[in-house]
Amino acid sequence: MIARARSVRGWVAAVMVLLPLVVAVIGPFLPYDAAKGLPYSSEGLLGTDGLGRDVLGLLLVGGRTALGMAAGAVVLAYLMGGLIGLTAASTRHRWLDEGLMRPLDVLLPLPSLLVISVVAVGWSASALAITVAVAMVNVPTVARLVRAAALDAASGPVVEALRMQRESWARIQLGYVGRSVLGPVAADLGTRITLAVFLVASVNFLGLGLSPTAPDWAVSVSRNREGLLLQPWSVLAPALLLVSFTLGFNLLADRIVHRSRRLVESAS
Amino acid sequence: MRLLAVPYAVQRTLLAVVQLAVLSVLVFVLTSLLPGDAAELRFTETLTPEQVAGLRIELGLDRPAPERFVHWLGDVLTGDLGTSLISGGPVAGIVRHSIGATLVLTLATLAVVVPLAVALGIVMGTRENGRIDRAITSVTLALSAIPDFVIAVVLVAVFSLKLGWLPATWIGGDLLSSPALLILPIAVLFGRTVCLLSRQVRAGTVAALNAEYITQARRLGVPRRRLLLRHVLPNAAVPGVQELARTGDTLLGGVLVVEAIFAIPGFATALVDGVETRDIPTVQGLTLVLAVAALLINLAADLTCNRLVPRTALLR
Amino acid sequence: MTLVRVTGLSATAGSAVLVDRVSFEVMAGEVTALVGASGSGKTTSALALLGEHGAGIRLDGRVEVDGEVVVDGNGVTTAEVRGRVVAYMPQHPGSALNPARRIGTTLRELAKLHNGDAADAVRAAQLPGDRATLKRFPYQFSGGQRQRIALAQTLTCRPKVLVLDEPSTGLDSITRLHLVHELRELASTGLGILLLSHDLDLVRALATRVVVLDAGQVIASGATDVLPDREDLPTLGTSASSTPLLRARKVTASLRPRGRDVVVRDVDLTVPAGSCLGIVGRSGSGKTTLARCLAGLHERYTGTVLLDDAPLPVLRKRTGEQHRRVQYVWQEVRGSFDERRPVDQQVARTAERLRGLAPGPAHAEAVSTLARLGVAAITAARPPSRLSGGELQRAALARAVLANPDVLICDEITTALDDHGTALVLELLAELKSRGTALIWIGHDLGLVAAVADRVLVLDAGHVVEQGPPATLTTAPQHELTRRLVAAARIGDPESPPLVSSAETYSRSEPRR
Amino acid sequence: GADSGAGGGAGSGAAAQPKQGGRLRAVYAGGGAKEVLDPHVQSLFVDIARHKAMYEKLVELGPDLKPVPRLASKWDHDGTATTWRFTLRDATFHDGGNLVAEDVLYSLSRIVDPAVPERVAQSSLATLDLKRSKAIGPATVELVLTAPNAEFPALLAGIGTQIVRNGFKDPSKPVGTGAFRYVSFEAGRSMIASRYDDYWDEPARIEELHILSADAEARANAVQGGQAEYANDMTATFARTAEAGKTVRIVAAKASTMQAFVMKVDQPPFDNPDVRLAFKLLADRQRLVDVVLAGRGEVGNDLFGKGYQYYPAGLPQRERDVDRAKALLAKAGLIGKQVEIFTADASAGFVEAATLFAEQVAEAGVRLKVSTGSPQTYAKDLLTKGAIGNHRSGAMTIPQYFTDRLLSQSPFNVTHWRRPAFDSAFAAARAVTSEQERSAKYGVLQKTLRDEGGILAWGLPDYLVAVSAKVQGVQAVPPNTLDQGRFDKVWLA
Ligand SMILES: Nc1ncnc2c1ncn2[C@@H]1O[C@H](COP(=O)(O)OP(=O)(O)OP(=O)(O)O)[C@@H](O)[C@H]1O
Ligand SMILES: Nc1ncnc2c1ncn2[C@@H]1O[C@H](COP(=O)(O)OP(=O)(O)OP(=O)(O)O)[C@@H](O)[C@H]1O
Ligand SMILES: [Mg+2]
Ligand SMILES: [Mg+2]
Ligand code: NI
Repeated sequence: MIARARSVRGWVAAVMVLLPLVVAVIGPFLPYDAAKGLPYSSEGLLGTDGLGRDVLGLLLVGGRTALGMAAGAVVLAYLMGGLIGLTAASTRHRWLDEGLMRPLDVLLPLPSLLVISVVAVGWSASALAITVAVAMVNVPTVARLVRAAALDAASGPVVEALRMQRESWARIQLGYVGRSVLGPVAADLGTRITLAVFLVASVNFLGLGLSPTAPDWAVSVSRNREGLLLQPWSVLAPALLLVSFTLGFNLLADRIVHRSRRLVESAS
Repeated sequence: MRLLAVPYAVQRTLLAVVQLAVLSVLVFVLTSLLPGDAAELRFTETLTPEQVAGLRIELGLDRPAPERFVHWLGDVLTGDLGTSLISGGPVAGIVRHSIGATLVLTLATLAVVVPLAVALGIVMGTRENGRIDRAITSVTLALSAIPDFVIAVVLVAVFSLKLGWLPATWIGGDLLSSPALLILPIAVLFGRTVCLLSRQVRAGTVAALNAEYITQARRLGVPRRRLLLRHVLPNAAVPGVQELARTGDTLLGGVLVVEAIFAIPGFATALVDGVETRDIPTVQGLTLVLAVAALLINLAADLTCNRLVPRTALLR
Repeated sequence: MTLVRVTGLSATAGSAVLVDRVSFEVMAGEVTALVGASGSGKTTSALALLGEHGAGIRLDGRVEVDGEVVVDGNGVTTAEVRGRVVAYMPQHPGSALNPARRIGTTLRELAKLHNGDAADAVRAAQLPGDRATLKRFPYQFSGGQRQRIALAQTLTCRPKVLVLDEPSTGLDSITRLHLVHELRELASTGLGILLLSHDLDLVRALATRVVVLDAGQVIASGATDVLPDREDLPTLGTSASSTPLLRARKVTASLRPRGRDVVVRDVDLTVPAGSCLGIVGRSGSGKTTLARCLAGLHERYTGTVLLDDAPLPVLRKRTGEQHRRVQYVWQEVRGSFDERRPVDQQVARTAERLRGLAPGPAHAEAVSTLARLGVAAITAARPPSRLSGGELQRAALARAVLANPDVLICDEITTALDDHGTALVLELLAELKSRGTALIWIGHDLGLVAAVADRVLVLDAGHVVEQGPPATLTTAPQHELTRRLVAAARIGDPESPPLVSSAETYSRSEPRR
Repeated sequence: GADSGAGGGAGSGAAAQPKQGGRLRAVYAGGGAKEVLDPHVQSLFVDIARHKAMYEKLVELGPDLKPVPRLASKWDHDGTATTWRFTLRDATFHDGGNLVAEDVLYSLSRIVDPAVPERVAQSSLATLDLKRSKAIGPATVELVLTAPNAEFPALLAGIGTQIVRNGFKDPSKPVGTGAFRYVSFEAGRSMIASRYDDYWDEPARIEELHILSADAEARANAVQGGQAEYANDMTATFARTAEAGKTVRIVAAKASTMQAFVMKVDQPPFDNPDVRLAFKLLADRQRLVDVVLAGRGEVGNDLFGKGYQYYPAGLPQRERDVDRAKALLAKAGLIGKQVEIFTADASAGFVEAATLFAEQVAEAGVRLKVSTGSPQTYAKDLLTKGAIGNHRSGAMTIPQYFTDRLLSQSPFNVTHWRRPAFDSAFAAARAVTSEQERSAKYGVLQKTLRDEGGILAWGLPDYLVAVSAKVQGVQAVPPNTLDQGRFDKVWLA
């Protein structure tokens, strides 16, 4: 019973993530002929938005930036933060560790909002700039997380034992340290991607981000919210896709963390 | 090891000072990179280019950036946050005016969230992987996964505009006479914070409950209630407190959206306004205050954790 | 007076029977010992006295404690006896102390709950009972003191029965001696003590009744004479040449950079090929640190280490051959295995990496070596978390042995083994030694060290205070510490050595910082 | 345009008798720290509303942007429009003092003080010769210009021309002659004022006036949620939503502002008049109005000021003609080329209009690439960046619009329309004292502009104000006119 409930929940979570993801990825290639009408009319399946554009047509092309910017930012943050964190953790030179981590400590209290609004205002409507800014804001936290996780593993006797066996550096780092970091990273990923989606969306919502006519989901929610009562789908449809993605992702991450914990527990 | 405590405090203070210094430079550079300056932005249909040029001299924007920065720094060191380029009033005044609403909002949110998150976390932790645990986890996760602006838009549409139960904005309202103003903003900020916090408390509770010392206390006949409140809670609270300190920044992001939607004249709004109007002294002043607050919060969190479980001091 | 009466106690987990119709009694004022190999059901039986059992375990039979029925045919009936009647001290008391609470707070809390007296308990546990001490947190105590605090906690409950689970593992002989005296004292006040241990010397020294468990069944019970006889351990034999293989000159090791916190000072040692050097000393005296310097794992040291008269650098600068020639077996074995890979694969990697064997033959050799040490192939194919401490300890040895090392450093590698396991280990080492491998054997069991080593080095606070052949050291110890170690080791003997002054109870053989 | 939406005004209030008392909260787009209490430094609507409640000008503008008397009960000039005499009304300041000629002279000198650049009316009153101006009596003041200007009264109705008390120094203690007296002010948040019982015109009906600042969404929520009774400058979407309910009424001033694309006449490809005309022909104005203005407005005819004094009403409406446009573009060799339109989210509908227009231009085979700039610097950037961009103008007199935007020296000449002949023709027209003759001359200039100029005025948005159902007496008039945002005439039913 419980096992079935669990797996049903797993499927629901997977579908919740996949639906927006699929829409975002293949939506732009679908030969959907978007109808044109008056603002907030009920023409078409989901009606039209404030510019008389077909809501369904917008959904199909608006996921790329909405999810792409967040995902890109997280990937970038992990590439940079992960590299810094791993290097700092695995180095034997204290100065390198300090030199890498201390500047990040300095950056931590910098309000992410300030950085992002400055970037958004300065490089108006550039998806790339906002992605990079969101990534930068996350780098210090990711670096600290990865360093802490890797430090536990890298300074433990397992690595010494592996060195005693003369395992190669790559095998130790990737095969053992990297894998040990994976657990905390997986746990962090769910929260981080949600935060990134929120951050990107908030920037767009506040009108600091993408062009107000961009089909982006968050922009749609923001721009059409005053038409919520006239054509609810123009707001709810993109909002639901966003929520579906973040919620599904969180449920999935939660499951993965749980499962790996159960594995460890049942093994012990 | 214990002897290290004093140098550690000194080290920390020094780090904080360096952090603040680097931050101010950074903020100054960042804001200087923005297109246009405070005078240029006033160029609308009512001011001519000559008037703008006059304004720029008046505001001191014709002087080189480093000179302006040094002047600002000098003022700050004497306890003066400078003068707003836009209103001409002291930045300290802007800080004072905008901090109240945000503070009230944040504290009120925390006052609701913290006890609830602790309670939920303990309930979940004591029933790890049980039906109640899964249910609460799912609900809080769901709440946290809905972007705050979506929650805000929907809540306002339903509770203010449709049902008319709650005020939709802070405009024309006054917190003292209508505390109901706080309900919707808190409801928006509530979801994510409660999820993050309760998760940490839950993890802490699970860890503590599985710890040998709790088993041992139980074996020695400590009753369940006492066990939870006196033995488990202090240990379980540690990750929560650290999370709380980290939440500050995320909360601020949420507060901005909330401030924008409910027209709350708060800190985040002032900050974004400052950026938009290129009011560098104001942005600098606000950031400085934020950074000091962030540092203090982190310090407080560390001290609290140290108070809760002294061992953590050794781990650093 | 009979305090505990256990009749036909069974514990089952699914279809597995962990404890099978066990019966025994605990009398007031006496020490009853539950002995048996690891996994024989000691802890499971003892926890039943508290009405406690592990997840998925079902209890059956009857347990009566001080007139109350704790377990009957329906399983656990009451948990009321916990603390008040029966107090249990777990195997590793250090982790049983709440890091968030001052020790005095917990002691007072327990005193209030059970009408006990904290001050009495503290005195009985031979701790200083002043306010300053009671205000300290657990991390502010040494390992030995923490053990006493845990004891004080259990005593504060004023129990009628005290259950002690493996109280002597990891203690050096002097500390162990103090424990014996404390427990005798407690029993004399009328307390019933149930002692779980595989340390037969300790049992001999304390117990009046003995119950021997094997695979969950009682195979013998009665006075101490039912205990199995001391197995004579195989000696390693002497095949030492006189040419020094490994030499250390003026090794001084510190914990922090730039020579701060020195823990090993000016140690000189020489190990000829085919010989065995024993290192003894109290807990925290620097044995492991010295060994790690030799293994190249500890890099903060000065002085020279020579292998075949050639300088032996720290591990990361060693050549492949040097890697192979010097191997180290960890004291903390569980931490030295990767949790995610099967143990046999991890063992086999040594042969692959250091001797260039193909994975197939390497694995075969790993399996056969483990089998020699008494670890079955199916056991070794599991991840480390599913092996018992003793099995893992032997796997760690196999991992090092697979390198065919010329120098093998063994850091307390038999602490989790019963006599049979120890014998298997020694057999393997004897063979290595006969092939010319030099051994460094670190241990606190003086008898064992004397049996295996050709030469013994006594370490105190990082200094070598005495060295010589084991026979000389045990019969005519020169240094005060050696004398005490030797004396304290004989607790199993009918007439125990006199107790040293209680002030020394707290003196730790740690280097002063 | 859409339906009439209860045009407001006393008429629509049916037989309802004006009631006394109550508090009215009016919400305007806020300016944060930029908001000022100094009537001569104002530039935001919220500032204007605030100052209008407390201060008054000599002259105001009527619904057709024609000057109407206010503190000056009448005026005339020497026949050349160089020396003007204004007769002052019998009004009292909030501190009890009577309005006299010295107050007027002091106010004007304060406005044109060159030491304070941000006094906004400085440039429009630049031709005022204060040295030669004087008080003729306590209630008559003579103002002398350096050049004749028949539009001078309208200039005195411009932004930032309020009359303050002689010797007025501290703007934080406002003393005016308006219907409300100052109580308190917090920049970016609120101003509170109370009824001035000795107001020379009929005293206000409401007791207390709150002028609050908030962005569009908060304004909408506030007026719908009952936290404000009056919300200024609302969106068409809001109007649509609100009209579905009963709590909020929309007061719409028809076609009272202008939305346009502006082409720089000195930059390729718009230096070619054919291209300018082609673009004008390509705009599907009705669709732009329907979508961008959500139908709340009228189509534009490439001219500013429809319905205002001097607007040449006889000109035919420009219609879409893609074929002709194509021919013109082909002649100019622009087919298949790309032109960049520079826009920003600086004003409602800018980016939307640019995006939509790009689609319409594409039909003729020209790619209009939308590039978005920073909203805050858009006003300035538009002067230098891009060959075509967005432009919006609020209500002002047509000559004022010319002065600001279409002369060689105009500070805000976004189309780079610089023709000396045009300048001098305008100067000459302005000096003509006969209104009819002047109007004819302005008409000629405007026709030139419509055919050759760079302004593609596609839409004339309605100016929308939302009031809660109980508010009566709100007039549907263009912004910057006397009856707009005038709270001494409204009452709460
Ligand atoms: N929760 C459990 N579920 C299933 N089997 C268990 C559980 N706990 C213990 N066992 C098994 O029960 C047997 C007895 O365990 P117990 O802990 O009583 O042994 P022990 O005699 O105390 O051994 P040691 O000397 O290692 O402490 C072991 O084989 C162990 O693997
Ligand atoms: N990582 C460390 N941090 C702090 N102190 C340490 C560390 N490692 C060792 N020590 C200290 O150094 C001293 C020597 O430790 P070492 O492990 O060499 O002792 P040992 O003789 O092996 O003791 P045992 O018999 O308990 O294994 C001890 O006082 C110990 O507390
Ligand atoms: Mg056991
Ligand atoms: Mg050791
Ligand atoms: Ni200064």
